[in-house]
Parts: sequence; C-alpha cells; structure tokens
Amino acid sequence: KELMAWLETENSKSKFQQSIHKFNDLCFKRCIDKIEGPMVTPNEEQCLKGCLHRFLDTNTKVVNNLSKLQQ
Amino acid sequence: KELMAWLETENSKSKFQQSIHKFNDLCFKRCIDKIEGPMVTPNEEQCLKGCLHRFLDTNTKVVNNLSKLQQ
Amino acid sequence: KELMAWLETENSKSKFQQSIHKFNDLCFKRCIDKIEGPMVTPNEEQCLKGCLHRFLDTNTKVVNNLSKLQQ
Amino acid sequence: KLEIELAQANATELVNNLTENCFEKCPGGDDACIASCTQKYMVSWNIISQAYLGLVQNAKR
Amino acid sequence: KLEIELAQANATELVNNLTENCFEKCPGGDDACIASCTQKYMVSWNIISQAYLGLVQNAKR
Amino acid sequence: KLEIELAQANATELVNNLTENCFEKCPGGDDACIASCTQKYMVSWNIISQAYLGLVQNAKR
Repeated sequence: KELMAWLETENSKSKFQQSIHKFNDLCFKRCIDKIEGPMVTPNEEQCLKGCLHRFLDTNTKVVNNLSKLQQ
Repeated sequence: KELMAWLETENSKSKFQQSIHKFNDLCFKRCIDKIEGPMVTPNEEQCLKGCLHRFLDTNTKVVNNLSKLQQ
Repeated sequence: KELMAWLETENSKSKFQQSIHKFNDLCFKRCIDKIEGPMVTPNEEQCLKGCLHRFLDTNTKVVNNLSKLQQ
Repeated sequence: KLEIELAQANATELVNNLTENCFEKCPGGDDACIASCTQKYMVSWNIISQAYLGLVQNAKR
Repeated sequence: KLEIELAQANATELVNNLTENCFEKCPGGDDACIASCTQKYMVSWNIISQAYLGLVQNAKR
Repeated sequence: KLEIELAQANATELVNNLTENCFEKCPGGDDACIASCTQKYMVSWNIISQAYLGLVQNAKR
C-alpha cells in the first residue's frame, strides 16, 4: 500500500519533470537567440514566461474546442 | 484465443491511428499556411492528399531501393 | 547466465545502433544539401565527420559543465 | 481496460499534436484563431484518414 | 532502485536536450559558448519550472 | 526471437528516417532522386558508423 502511494508520487513527479523538459526545450529554442554570456536577460526571462503561458493557454483552449466539436 | 484476436485487432487499429497522427501532423504543417477561418479550402485539401500520396510513395520506393542495395 | 550476457551484448549493440540512427539523421540533414547523384562527395564526407565530432564534443562539454554547476 | 488505455493514448497524442500545431499557427494566441485551427486540424484528420484507408483497402485487393 | 532509474531517465533527457540545443546555439563549438549555453539552459529550466509550479498550484486552489 | 525483434526495430527506424529525409530532399518525388537519396543515406550511415566506432574504441584505450 505504501509502495503504491510512493509509486504514484514518483510517477506524477516524473510526469511533471517530463513536462518541464518539453516546455523548456520549446521555449529556450524560441526565446534564447544568441549565447552572448551566461546570464538570462530580463527580456529573455519575460519571453520564457510568456511562451509557457501561451502554450498552456493554447492547450486549454484546444481541449475546450475539441469537447465542443464532439457534442 | 478470442482475447488474442481482439488484442491483434486493437493493436492494428492503434497502429493505423498512430500512422494517421504522424501523416496529419506532417501534412497539416506543410499544407495549412494561415488560419483564416475554420474551413479547409479545396487547394488545401488537394495539398493534403498530395502530401499523403507522396509520403507513402517515397516510403515504398525507399523500401524497394533498400532491398536492391542489399542484394 | 549466458542468456544474461547475450542480452547485455544485444542491448549495447542496440543502443549503439540507436545512436547511429540519431547521429546520421542529424548530420545527413545538415551536410547533404542536394541530391544530385548517388555519390557522397568528399566535402560532404568531411562535413559528416565534422558534424559527428562536434556533436560528441558538445555532449562531453555539456556533461562537464553540468557537474561543475552541481558543485 | 486496455481499450480505454488505447483510446486515452490516442486522445493524448491528438491533444499534444493539436496544441503544438495551433501554438505555431496562432502566434497571437487569440480564441478565434485557435478555434479555427482546431477545426481545420480535425477536418484535415478526416481527409487524411479517409484517403489512407482508401489506399490501404485498394492495396489489399 | 526505481527511484534511481527515474532520476537517471531524467538526467539522460536533460543531457540530450542540452546537447541538442547547445549544438544549435554554438556552431563554433567553443568552450565559452557551451559553458554559457549550459548555464542559460539551467537558469531557463528554473524559470520555467517555478512558473509552471505556480500555475499548477494556482489552478488547484 | 528477441534478436529478430531488435533487428526489426532497427530496420523500421531506418526505413522511417530514410522516408522522412528523402521526402524532404526529393520534393518532386521522382524515382532517380529517391534512389540517389537512399544510396547517399546508406553511405552516410557507414561513414558515421565507422567514425563513431573509431572514437568509441579510441576512448576505451
């Protein structure tokens, strides 16, 4: 029983990390144009956050649209 | 025995759907340039079908070429 | 016991081949611009080898940088 | 239960592909664009699906 | 043991993504660029991770 | 049986990669281009494979 609970926690942690891998890969490609130094500039940080928000927002809207189409 | 048959059917259905996912992703990217409305135009439809045909045709030719190279 | 050894050999062969698939896909896309005939030109061959070296070199450097960042 | 898992995997893949494609095609992120994009993607899915089914059945004859 | 496997899978994916991205962003392949790229990628990872965690927790409330 | 499965997985991946790359490189879809593309891809495979094997063996010494 404890094992099952642990497995579930691990599994959801792993899914969370998988999502971060995917979002970071997508948004790093779009927002970090040139590597001019080791710092992430304020503009780049804003772009990264905007990219994440827009992606999640698109995801939500797509799911809503799909369920409307199914009706 | 019936279970095995059902599993096989499900498996081939699943493979078929996996292929559609892949083809649609590839051809949508190429054929749908701008989202100007919810309709797929006749040009876009022709492009989608052409894209699918060319992809499957390339696949067949590649397999034939490979078996020639192996001889 | 022999089975385990065989499985391990097969597994490492399979991983090696997976890597080749990945490297060849990446470097073919970059180095082979036009298909003008069936031969790989000397320039293309040099580009392919350079692409592989740079990729593996980047991989090594990234791992070293990560372990420095972790300290 | 396997049937549900397969359907779920299928739905997950559809939602992922839809999200990625509409993220690309609707850089503004507005509702109307995403609604049109979703609908176009599903129509495209049907076109591709019908055409592929036709080809597969033709090949079997 | 599963914990180790999960951590390993996670580390492998991170190294793969880092290598691919820094291969793209540092065509010269020089050390300084790859060091900066690695650091920027990890900072970006933290920004995305924090922002996503915040959104998930907000949605649960 | 596992050996066959591994070889099959390998062949499937090769055919998939070949198809995708030659679909890109031969937009006209003509036979000659796809034949040349297939051959170039396999030659490239051998070059990469030999070079990688050399590097791995060098690193082990």
